Amino acid sequence: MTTETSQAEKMGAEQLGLFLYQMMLIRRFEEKCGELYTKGKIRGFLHLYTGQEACAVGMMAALADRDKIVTHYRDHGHALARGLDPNRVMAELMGKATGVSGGRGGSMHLYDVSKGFLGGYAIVAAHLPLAVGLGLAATMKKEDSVALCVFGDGSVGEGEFHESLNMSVLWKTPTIFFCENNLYGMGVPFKESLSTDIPKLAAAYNMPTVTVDGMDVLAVHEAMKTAVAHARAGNGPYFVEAMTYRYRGHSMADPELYRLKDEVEQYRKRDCIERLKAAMQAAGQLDESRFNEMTERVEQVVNDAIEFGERSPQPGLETLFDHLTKEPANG
Amino acid sequence: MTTETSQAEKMGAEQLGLFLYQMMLIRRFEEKCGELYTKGKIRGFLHLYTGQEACAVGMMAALADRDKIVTHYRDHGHALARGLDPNRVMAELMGKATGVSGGRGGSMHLYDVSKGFLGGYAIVAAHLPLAVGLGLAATMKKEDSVALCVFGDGSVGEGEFHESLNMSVLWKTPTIFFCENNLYGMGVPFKESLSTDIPKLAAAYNMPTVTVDGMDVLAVHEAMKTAVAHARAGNGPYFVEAMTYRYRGHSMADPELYRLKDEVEQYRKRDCIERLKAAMQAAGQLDESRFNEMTERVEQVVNDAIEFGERSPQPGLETLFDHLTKEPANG
Amino acid sequence: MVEMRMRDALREALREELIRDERVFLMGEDIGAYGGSYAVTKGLLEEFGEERVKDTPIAESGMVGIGIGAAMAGLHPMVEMMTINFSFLALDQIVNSAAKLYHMSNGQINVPLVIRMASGGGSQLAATHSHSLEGLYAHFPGLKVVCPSNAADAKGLLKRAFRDQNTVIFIEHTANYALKGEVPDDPDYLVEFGVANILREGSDVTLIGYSGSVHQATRAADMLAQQEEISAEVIDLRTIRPLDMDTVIASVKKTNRAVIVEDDWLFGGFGGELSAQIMERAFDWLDAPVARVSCKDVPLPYNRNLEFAALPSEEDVVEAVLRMFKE
Amino acid sequence: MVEMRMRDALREALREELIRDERVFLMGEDIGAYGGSYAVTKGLLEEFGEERVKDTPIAESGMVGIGIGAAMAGLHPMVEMMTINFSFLALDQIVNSAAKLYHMSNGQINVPLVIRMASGGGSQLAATHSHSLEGLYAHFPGLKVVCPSNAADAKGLLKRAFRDQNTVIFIEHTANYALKGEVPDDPDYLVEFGVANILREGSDVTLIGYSGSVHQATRAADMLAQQEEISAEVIDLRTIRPLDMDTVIASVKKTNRAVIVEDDWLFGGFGGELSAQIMERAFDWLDAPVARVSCKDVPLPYNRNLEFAALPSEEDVVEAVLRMFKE
Ligand SMILES: Cc1ncc(C[n+]2csc(CCOP(=O)(O)OP(=O)(O)O)c2C)c(N)n1
Ligand SMILES: Cc1ncc(C[n+]2csc(CCOP(=O)(O)OP(=O)(O)O)c2C)c(N)n1
Ligand SMILES: [Mg+2]
Ligand SMILES: [Mg+2]
Repeated sequence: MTTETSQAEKMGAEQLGLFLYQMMLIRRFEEKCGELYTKGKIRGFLHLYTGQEACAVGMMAALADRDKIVTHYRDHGHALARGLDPNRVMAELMGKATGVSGGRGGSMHLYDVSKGFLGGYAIVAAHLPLAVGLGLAATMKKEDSVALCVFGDGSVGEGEFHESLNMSVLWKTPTIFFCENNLYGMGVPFKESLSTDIPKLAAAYNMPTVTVDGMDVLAVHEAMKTAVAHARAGNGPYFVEAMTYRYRGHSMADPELYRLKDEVEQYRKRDCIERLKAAMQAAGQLDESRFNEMTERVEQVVNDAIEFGERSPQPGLETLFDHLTKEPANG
Repeated sequence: MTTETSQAEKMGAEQLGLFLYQMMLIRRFEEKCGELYTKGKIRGFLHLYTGQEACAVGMMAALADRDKIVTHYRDHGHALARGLDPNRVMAELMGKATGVSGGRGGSMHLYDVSKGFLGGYAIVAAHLPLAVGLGLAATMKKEDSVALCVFGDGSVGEGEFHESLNMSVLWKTPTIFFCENNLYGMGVPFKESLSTDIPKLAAAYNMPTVTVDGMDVLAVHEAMKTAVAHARAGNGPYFVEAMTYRYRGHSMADPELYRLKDEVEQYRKRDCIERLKAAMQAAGQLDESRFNEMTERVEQVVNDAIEFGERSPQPGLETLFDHLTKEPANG
Repeated sequence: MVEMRMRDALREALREELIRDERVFLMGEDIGAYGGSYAVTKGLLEEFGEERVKDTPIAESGMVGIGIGAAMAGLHPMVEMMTINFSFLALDQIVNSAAKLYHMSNGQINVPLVIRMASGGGSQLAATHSHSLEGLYAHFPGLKVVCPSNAADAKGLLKRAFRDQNTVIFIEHTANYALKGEVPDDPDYLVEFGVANILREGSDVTLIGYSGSVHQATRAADMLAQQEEISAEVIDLRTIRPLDMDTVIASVKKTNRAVIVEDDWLFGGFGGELSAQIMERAFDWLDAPVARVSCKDVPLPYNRNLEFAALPSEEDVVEAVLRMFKE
Repeated sequence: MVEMRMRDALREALREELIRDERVFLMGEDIGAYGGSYAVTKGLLEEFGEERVKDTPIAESGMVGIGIGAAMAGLHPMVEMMTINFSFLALDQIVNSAAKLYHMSNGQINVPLVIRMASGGGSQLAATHSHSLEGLYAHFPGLKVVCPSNAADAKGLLKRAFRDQNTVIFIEHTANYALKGEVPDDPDYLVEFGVANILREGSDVTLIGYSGSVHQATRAADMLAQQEEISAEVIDLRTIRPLDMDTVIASVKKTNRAVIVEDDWLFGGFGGELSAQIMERAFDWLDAPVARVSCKDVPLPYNRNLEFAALPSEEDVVEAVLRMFKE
């Protein structure tokens, strides 16, 4: 913890408080989603993010407003850390008209273009080439924005991983490949689905690569700052592997036959929230009252979101055929 | 050449003579195919193998009869080196009923199951996973056969390259990935289509990898013997990159706008046939008369093949619906 | 006869085939320790071991290609595609390798492979995860396409698929997994391909479905009988390639009216083929144009109301039938 | 008006759009130094440079995905798929990303992307390289599918595709590339989507084609006029999604007979959709069931005789028409 403490001091209470708050918000938001799912208020596939909060919070803090993000279906944490309105995210999970995707996308497909949040993608690895294209466009348009692509360890097995990394390096696109390695793709340990280490493979494309503790928000943030600076400076893509762990099953349907409760407990001991909290307290940057404030604020925000979602209307049936294609043609 | 000479001595005139003969046969066969194409006797896409003969001859000599082979559409050389009947190969190119594929496959789709030659594949990289499956089956059936998969440098860009290498190493399949790196994928130099070196990438999957001079039949043969021994012993897949060059365009339709005639001339100076010939002569293993014999035999075999093809009947229209599905169901 | 869910009937079929034929083995994403995302393969890893129940990386194209290669070498693999939505990624292997090798090799190489995939909407999985693409696969010569609607057929057809010497696309509607039915326990119980099943006899109109849509058709037939005194014959195609058109035509020549029900999109869907063939073979018997009841022409939305508005319902079928009688 | 081949008309369209709109750029395998495998992009690298004419690795899925990403960011890419046979590998990106993003994002993200692909048989390229899959793409809501039959339409439709705000699948039959025709040189010349073209008027039967099959239909119309004194109306659909059914229905209500001609396989093909819609909308006007003339139900063989026996010919069309008049 000493490194975290010293880093904590460097960084200043302001930003650390924000990190802590965001991680707590995501944690609580996800716990509530789990409850709402069992109540049938959220349906379809639901993939919770608890345990991985440090990844989302650490990565998003390193981005600028003009940057673009694509992620996978386990996307609530990324959306909230990027600053999407929790009310509209919750409304989306409930399939309401006020949701960020108008109730059409659901948990796996959150979009908010105003925030550069270009979507959660439910086809594994399908968004990797999209992130290369977003980066390519930035270069061609002479913008200095970067494209962040978040995916899991299991996605590395797909052919598009290979095609995307190769073209990204070939064309020097400002793309950051952020792999959330939570050790499993559904129930398969990544060591059984990949013949090598992820960074070793990524490095083979001649891409700078780093592995960080994905349950240490400061470590994630540092790595992302380096990655973003590299890409923004026109040096091409950068690969970050964050070692993390999901506390819940793959989705709400997961019987979790493939892992031992004990393993989960081991990782909970390294919980990202507890660690930052301890580091801040050790550095004298967090007293009891401030922490309690945060807890209350989180509770408030999540409850408001649920209430907003509940109160919001269903999309009207007359909207079924909306947004099928964008018309008219221009020019 | 001295290494070749010394190797040549080791090997003995018998085998060397066979290598030289096979390379000469493929060279002549391909030259004739080019002529027949301009005469309209061969149609569709035709990809000639001239320049790369050392690869086919060197690799096939390292295989046993029980081994299986899948290759790409530039497959005449592999077929002839594996011992397919030149008459039936030529008949196939002419679309005749006597062809190895009954006239249905043409140049890109040669098959002879009796020789373990399971086809030329015209969808780039599509046969890589097939070779993993063939290897997997060998292991499951407790056979000690290996599966050879031949493909070009351009195929490395496809996602299936990645998926196949990964699963092959994961499951330790006796698969030999043989990449004929002739520097171009159609008109694109492989350095412009791959962000790294092929062996560097292959090695990243934790697969043993070697690069050899693909215009030196002895070097290719040596590398393949090692690869086959490795795979047959149950140690899993092996990757061979052979640096070679095609003298003709990608296909008969290629205007060759992307390379200079001069480059072709440079490579012709390293011609695989000339080099082996010189080495054998230096080692006193080839005299003028033996060489002339070979030349005549080659001429004879190729002319016979053409005559056989010309004489052979077209498949009857009543066969159009043959072999759509294999019936009946068993059991 | 034992009563079980379609999910369990499928598992029984896999078990029996694994026992019957040592060439059979299973590959797929999370079919092992996880038990299969729809629990069809649950327990098979424990019973048959890693050699014959293989978890794969997430790599659909490679996985199917490996299955093809193993089949070429004389094994009889089953590849579970998890869901049909991911099968786009393997389509080249299915169409260009599995379906064509036997023809292109002039009969030298056949590909005995079973590819199972879960299909269908209705679970609020949204646009990328709710496809019904039976018709897409049926378009390609060299393939066989099976889509059972109930537990007994599911078992008999899946066992039959492992007797076939070609690649069989075996499509399971997720809404059918939990449906219970009486299933024969005879290990030699097979359901032949290309034999449609007349689920109920009727005289006024023929309702044609497959996979999930058979159930909208059946419920519609009930409503028509009770509320409208219209007697509907219901046909479950069971396999759509090979397709048992004779049974359909015989029925339409009796009822003079036909409604096709399918979960897939209408435009360019398989219903068009059925409709066209009925016209081609029973034109003079038709009292009204053949009607098609299918998914509305939109990607399926997550919202429950919108999704159900898009999917074909028994009410839609009844409406289509009544329109025929009005005209 | 200038006379040119369809290949050159397509190149002209690309040139004009590259000049008109800086957001337009081209990506694809061998579209640069090689000049494009069908020479459509020849010279464009030299004229517009590597930034805007990009050779890609052989990676169809990645290439299309990159095009989608660039389109999401406000550019208007054209991805050349070389041939439709390789597009299976990119189908997931086309269907699950390009076609659905606008709907799933509730109108926030549209994907202005043009995907060009060469299609069709008849060149003895054998089973893996001879697909006609226009109908497969037309099945997916969110896409537009364009399939010109001549040089002028090719130019006007391709230019129109770059004005569209959605993903356009632009399919070019290889047999049409060398066809010459008068092409407007007006840089604002556009051909609207969803407007079929009546190539010749007729009174006895309506022949419907698209892409390559328009030419079998036209030649059949000549033969019918000369040998049988049958007056055939020939309709070129030009785009099949959107589909101009009104023009087709109006024609059939006049001729009372229809024959659909397509290069794709008949079973589960787009012809079924056309046939079904004609029945649904013109049932009482039909003197005979709508006929379909398509590719025989086999993978296309390399051998010339077999390939031509499999492909639909003008003779097949004439036969189908005569059968209608006999019955
Ligand atoms: C192409 C494709 N194949 C399979 C699936 C089913 N699936 C959904 S998530 C998942 C596991 C992905 O694991 P990983 O990438 O590690 O992400 P994680 O869920 O661990 O965050 C699978 C197999 C899918 N959605 N898309
Ligand atoms: C999936 C796919 N994409 C594109 C093509 C068109 N194509 C045929 S050969 C080829 C180049 C392959 O180059 P390489 O693998 O180096 O083999 P070489 O021709 O050099 O022997 C291409 C792009 C194809 N056949 N399949
Ligand atoms: Mg994971
Ligand atoms: Mg090459």
